[in-house]
Amino acid sequence: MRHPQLGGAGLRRRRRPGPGHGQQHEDVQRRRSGHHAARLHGPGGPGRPREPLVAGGLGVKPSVKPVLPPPLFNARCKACWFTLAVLALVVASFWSLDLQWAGLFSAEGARAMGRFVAEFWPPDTHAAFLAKLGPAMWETLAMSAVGTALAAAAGLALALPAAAQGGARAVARTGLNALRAVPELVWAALLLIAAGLGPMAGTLALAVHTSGVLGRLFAEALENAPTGPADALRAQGATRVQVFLYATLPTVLPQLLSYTLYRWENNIRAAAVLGVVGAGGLGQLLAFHLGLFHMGKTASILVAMLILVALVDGLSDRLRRWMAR
Amino acid sequence: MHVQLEGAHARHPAARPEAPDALRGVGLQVDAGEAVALIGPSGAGKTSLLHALGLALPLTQGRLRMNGVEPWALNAAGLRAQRRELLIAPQTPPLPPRQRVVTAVLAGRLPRWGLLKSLASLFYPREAPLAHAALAPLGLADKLWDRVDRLSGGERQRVGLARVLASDTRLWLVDEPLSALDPTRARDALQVLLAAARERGVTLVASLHHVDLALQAFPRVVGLRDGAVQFDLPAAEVTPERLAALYAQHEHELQGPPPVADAPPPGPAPVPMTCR
Amino acid sequence: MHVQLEGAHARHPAARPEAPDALRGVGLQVDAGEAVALIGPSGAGKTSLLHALGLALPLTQGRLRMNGVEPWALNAAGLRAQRRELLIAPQTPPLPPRQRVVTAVLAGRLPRWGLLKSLASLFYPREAPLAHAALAPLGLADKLWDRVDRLSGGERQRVGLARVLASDTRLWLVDEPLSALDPTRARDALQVLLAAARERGVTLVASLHHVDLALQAFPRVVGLRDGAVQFDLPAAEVTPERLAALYAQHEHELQGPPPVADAPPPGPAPVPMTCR
Amino acid sequence: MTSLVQTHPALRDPAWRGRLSWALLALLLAWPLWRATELNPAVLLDPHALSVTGRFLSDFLPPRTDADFLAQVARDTWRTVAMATAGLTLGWLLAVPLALLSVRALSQSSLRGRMGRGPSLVRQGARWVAIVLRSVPELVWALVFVRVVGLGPTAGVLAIALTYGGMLGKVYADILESGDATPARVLLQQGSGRLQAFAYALLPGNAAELSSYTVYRWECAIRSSVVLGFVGAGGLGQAMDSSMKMFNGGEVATMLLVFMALVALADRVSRWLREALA
Amino acid sequence: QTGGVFRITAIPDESPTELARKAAPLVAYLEKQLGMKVEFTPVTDYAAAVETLVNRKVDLAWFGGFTFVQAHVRSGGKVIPIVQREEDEKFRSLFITADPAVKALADLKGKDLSFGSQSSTSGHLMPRHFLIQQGMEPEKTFRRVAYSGAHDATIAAVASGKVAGGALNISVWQKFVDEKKVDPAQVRVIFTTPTYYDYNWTVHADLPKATRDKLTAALLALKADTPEGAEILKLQRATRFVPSKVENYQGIENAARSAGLL
Ligand SMILES: Nc1ncnc2c1ncn2[C@@H]1O[C@H](COP(=O)(O)OP(=O)(O)OP(=O)(O)O)[C@@H](O)[C@H]1O
Ligand SMILES: Nc1ncnc2c1ncn2[C@@H]1O[C@H](COP(=O)(O)OP(=O)(O)OP(=O)(O)O)[C@@H](O)[C@H]1O
Ligand SMILES: [Mg+2]
Ligand SMILES: [Mg+2]
Repeated sequence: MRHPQLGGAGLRRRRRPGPGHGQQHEDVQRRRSGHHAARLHGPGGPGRPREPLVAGGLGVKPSVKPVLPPPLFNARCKACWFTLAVLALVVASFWSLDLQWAGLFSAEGARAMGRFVAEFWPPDTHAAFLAKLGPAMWETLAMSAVGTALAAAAGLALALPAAAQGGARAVARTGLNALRAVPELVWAALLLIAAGLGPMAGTLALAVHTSGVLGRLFAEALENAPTGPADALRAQGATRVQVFLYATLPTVLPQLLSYTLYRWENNIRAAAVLGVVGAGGLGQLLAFHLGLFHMGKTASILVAMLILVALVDGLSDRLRRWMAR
Repeated sequence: MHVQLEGAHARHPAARPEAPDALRGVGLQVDAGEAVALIGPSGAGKTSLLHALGLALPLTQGRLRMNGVEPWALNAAGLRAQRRELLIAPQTPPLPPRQRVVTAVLAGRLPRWGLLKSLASLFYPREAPLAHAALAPLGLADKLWDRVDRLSGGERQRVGLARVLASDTRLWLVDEPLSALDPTRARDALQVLLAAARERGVTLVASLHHVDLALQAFPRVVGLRDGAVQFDLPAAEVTPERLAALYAQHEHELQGPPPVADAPPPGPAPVPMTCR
Repeated sequence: MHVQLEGAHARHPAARPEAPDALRGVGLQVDAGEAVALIGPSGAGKTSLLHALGLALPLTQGRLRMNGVEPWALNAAGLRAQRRELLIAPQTPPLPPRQRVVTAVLAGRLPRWGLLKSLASLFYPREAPLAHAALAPLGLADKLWDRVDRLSGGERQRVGLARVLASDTRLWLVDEPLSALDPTRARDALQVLLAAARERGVTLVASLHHVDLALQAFPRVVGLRDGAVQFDLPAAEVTPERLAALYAQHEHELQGPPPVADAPPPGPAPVPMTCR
Repeated sequence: MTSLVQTHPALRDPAWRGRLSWALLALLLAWPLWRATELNPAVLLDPHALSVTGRFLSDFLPPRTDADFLAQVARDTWRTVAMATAGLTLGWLLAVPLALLSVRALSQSSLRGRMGRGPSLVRQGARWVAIVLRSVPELVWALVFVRVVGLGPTAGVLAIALTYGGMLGKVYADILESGDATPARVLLQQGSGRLQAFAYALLPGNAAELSSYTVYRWECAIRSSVVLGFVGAGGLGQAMDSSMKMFNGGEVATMLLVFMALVALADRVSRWLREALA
Repeated sequence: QTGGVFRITAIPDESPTELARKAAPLVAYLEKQLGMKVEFTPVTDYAAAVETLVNRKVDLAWFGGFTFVQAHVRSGGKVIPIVQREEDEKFRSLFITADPAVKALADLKGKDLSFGSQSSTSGHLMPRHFLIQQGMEPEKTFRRVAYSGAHDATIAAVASGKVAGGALNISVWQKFVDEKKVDPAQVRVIFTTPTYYDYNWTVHADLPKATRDKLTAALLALKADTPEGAEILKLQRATRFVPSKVENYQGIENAARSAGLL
């Protein structure tokens, strides 16, 4: 974008000495900005001379109108086209799907949904069932925690080259794309064959897919981080790893932690996928009882999941608050 | 705006338990339209005092009154209304990266704007002439459309000052407005600030490390040390002795640390505080 | 370290196309062990010059030699080895939030550390006594274990200086090291810096807005304006006229914005550049 | 130097003991978790397992590329993209208010030192809504809606919208809280409104991160379209699921390639967006 | 309520593509017979199929015995089975294995077993029922119990050696053997259950009587001696359709209750 009146030649030209010149340019500028103002704000808009509240308040006579920015469309053109493209995609999506909203907002619809939700009450709290729920919770917690921890380590290792410049970047990015393009279910099927039924296959399936996800999120967080501290160390000749440890990591740590914890939460829920590999946990219980319309039991399982998710959510909130203090 | 602080104690929420309060019994009274300079050694509590005055740091003891009312006793809406009347310009202006100068300056007017106007202004700056008028006396008119993260240190600082000028408030709390400016621009900027405050009848409290400028430009100077007011005098009565006492090193700063292996030698006798 | 710059032009990668280069033909030669002060108005290019000397901003034209070699002609490893010999202390020290003072200071030693040691030091600071020794003369010994984001502005700045002192390099490029310090601490910090540089035979280039301190403490002063060297003289030969010319406002800064309405009468004659 | 460390208490790291005990506690907790997952890498290297895995993988080659199947995949792909886009759009509309309500950096009352009771309750409320929205599995939401809107994409899109609303809401809030809160604080201190502080202080610094996360979620929505098959909405996820169950490697391989292309596209868009915002 | 379109769905005991392929000629036939547009929507979740019929978002559904019982219970008796295949009156399940060491059900003890879907009659409920009758409570007897989700997936899982044993319905097994998709020498049947009533076509009780009668008649009229009927019956793996009634499924309901699945 170019600002014909500002920053560039316009001002420097005006610097030439001589009162006559100064006067003349001031006039030129007034005319130009007046023109702009009229175009952008319409007559009487902010471009017009104003009463001294603004400028006069500063002790400045509004004799010179500031130069206005380039026309709106030009300035934000890229953004405009992008927004248009997104809007087009959204409209096309809704249009091609032919969604049925009608029933949703009717009283009858609300009642039908309400009846379903009401069936979840009361949750099943028989000792026998709770005795099954406890180990399942533990198993889910273990699979998701270990899977996420492995993934965080692997993701970080991949994110470093993926966020750096150079040849390794493309390779690392492709690797990350492949890891997460393959859904957990496919990884589960593959690992099921390699590792047999059981939590190990489930944990590894979670870990492999999640490292692709975390790797990407980490890489972008690293790229979006302010570079000041890192530049300072780099200019000093510190190695890449040192720059990362002493400048970038402390800056992005809250972000990385919150992504990791968030993914952990996600994996607690994703454990549903893992029922298929016989890995058990809450996911398999949920699929079993929901499929059989055991609403009370399903409700208890949902509550158990909610508790785990809320625990992790609370942990992440705590950690952030602790770090932000 | 008339501001009155009595026996004010304050501490930062994140301060270590063993750290002393940042403010320890500050009493201060500033009349409407008055201009006061705040001086004192590093860590004395200047910033903390400005934050206390600016309702950004609640008092743990003591009392703050603004135009007679106690703002902390107000309900949320009242407190917010009170905040709209004042403006803190921090030591290093916390400008978000990627923002443009015009937006950063106009942010000073947000409290006067409705939501719609503020959102619209993100897309096309409203009141750009106002931002321009605030930047011009600081010599930054030509940076109006630049991005703040592409400015030099002194330019950023002046953007922070321009936000003060553009705002429409009754109390300006300015924290070291001149630290990154060269002597000429520092002097000019201070004058622009003082003139604008005088003209609009705004109360101005500024912390400064430029003692000479403070003594010269402000009618009244407050010396702060260890979280307490050490003197509060007309500029003419601030003697070199007082200043020497104000800025004297703490003993532990001079002796405290254990004798260290290869510390640089004590250095030649301290440069006396006169120039050239 | 001997540094030589010839006809250097440089511009910031993010600068607008129509903006002039930040450096426009700078020639400068600094001998090993010499101490040079860099003064000039805001936006003159002081920071840019320091960055060019510090291999942080490549030249678009001209030549830079360090101890006779052209660092930009070296391969990546050579360039990094060269960088290890120097240290830039930025205007506002960009300290990552939540880092502790000890870590921030010891970061100055990273180039001398292996990977394992840097990792271990994150868990238990190695060489903490060294950090302590660097902080002590700056009066910050008691903040060794504090977090940098809980320091006052001047304390943060001194942490940046302590990093310089703790580092083991041959060329120090210090950008406005005193801007947030009160006069006493500014003077002391400068003495500490100069003494350490002298003792270790380090080349020191510091940009300063404290003209009086610069003239007093540095043997040689370089005046920069509009990206070019305006004078390069022994401190004794820098006359008030030269300073006035150096800091004079650009015409557009003076005229562009309209005459300030009732600007304070042209200022009680420009503050003479002496203290008190 | 070591002797100095020992002699001068001032030079002993005060945080060390805390760090050590936290690390030990973490190890203590990690061990039973590790045991529970029965992780044993040796199993993977067992020659029999390797040969079975090799056979499974060799099934994937060559990908199935006959015209009929490709046309079917193309139709499924568009359907998937459309459902993901629609679901994400609705979820986004839900997420933005949730995020804005739960960001502490935008709280007026926290300027007093700690958040007031009322605002803190609102914030907790918003966070709980987000938790419930995202911890109830998509299948349950789908079953709720299928009773009213019948089989087809509507129930699936709504299920995605609700779950993703909860997820986006949480992650947006996290991103906004992880950054530098000072600019926003300064604006609030000056009496600006919440939304104003958001638009003028938080958004410029975090726009890149927010948009790159949104693009990532879109990509996720495409992949997670398996859930849409539950209610008969079709799409790539459903097709992949059934090919997988049938051990039809060639078909799975083709669809995986499509997934990878979509993911790479999303990656591109995200990079472009971040460059434009930087 | 369904807007002039007659909607059909089916439980996903096979993959949705397979279901859609099987349904295509039947849909065409019913369109002709009913004189209205007929739409078949495959789903991948048993519960979703039950819910849609119970709420009358579809008119006709292909249910297993157990799914029918579930729908019957959940709708308060408002679903009616109209026809079933002749084979469904004497349906059986099988246990298969690919492990040479396993000769009988008892040899599976301590090994892994895979059912089909948890909502499947022939893939889960009845095999579980007969296991319990033999004193083998699955959760206690086997090392791990997995749910493959569908009968064909169970065969694949057993064939690849992922699980030692699998339980599935006889007709899918027959199809796999006929189409040579599985090698009977490698994967062997070790136990065949006694007979029970299974699949049926179910409608919602609110479907107009006239439509229901027309539908029943159309299905019953399918004969293997017309080319159209032959094709449909072959795809449905049926010799012919016979009328069905609620009482047929009492046994399954009892089995489900005693296995704790209902
Ligand atoms: N966020 C914070 N958390 C904890 N302690 C703080 C915080 N900010 C400042 N302090 C401490 O409070 C005391 C007063 O700090 P303050 O920032 O008010 O000093 P100052 O007079 O502004 O100093 P300077 O001239 O260096 O800016 C100092 O000892 C400082 O270490
Ligand atoms: N990152 C950047 N991108 C683009 N332009 C920049 C950038 N940093 C500085 N500039 C421009 O380059 C010129 C020289 O800036 P520099 O920071 O070197 O000035 P300075 O002498 O250090 O000023 P100050 O005393 O205010 O710190 C200024 O016009 C400034 O606007
Ligand atoms: Mg301060
Ligand atoms: Mg600078």
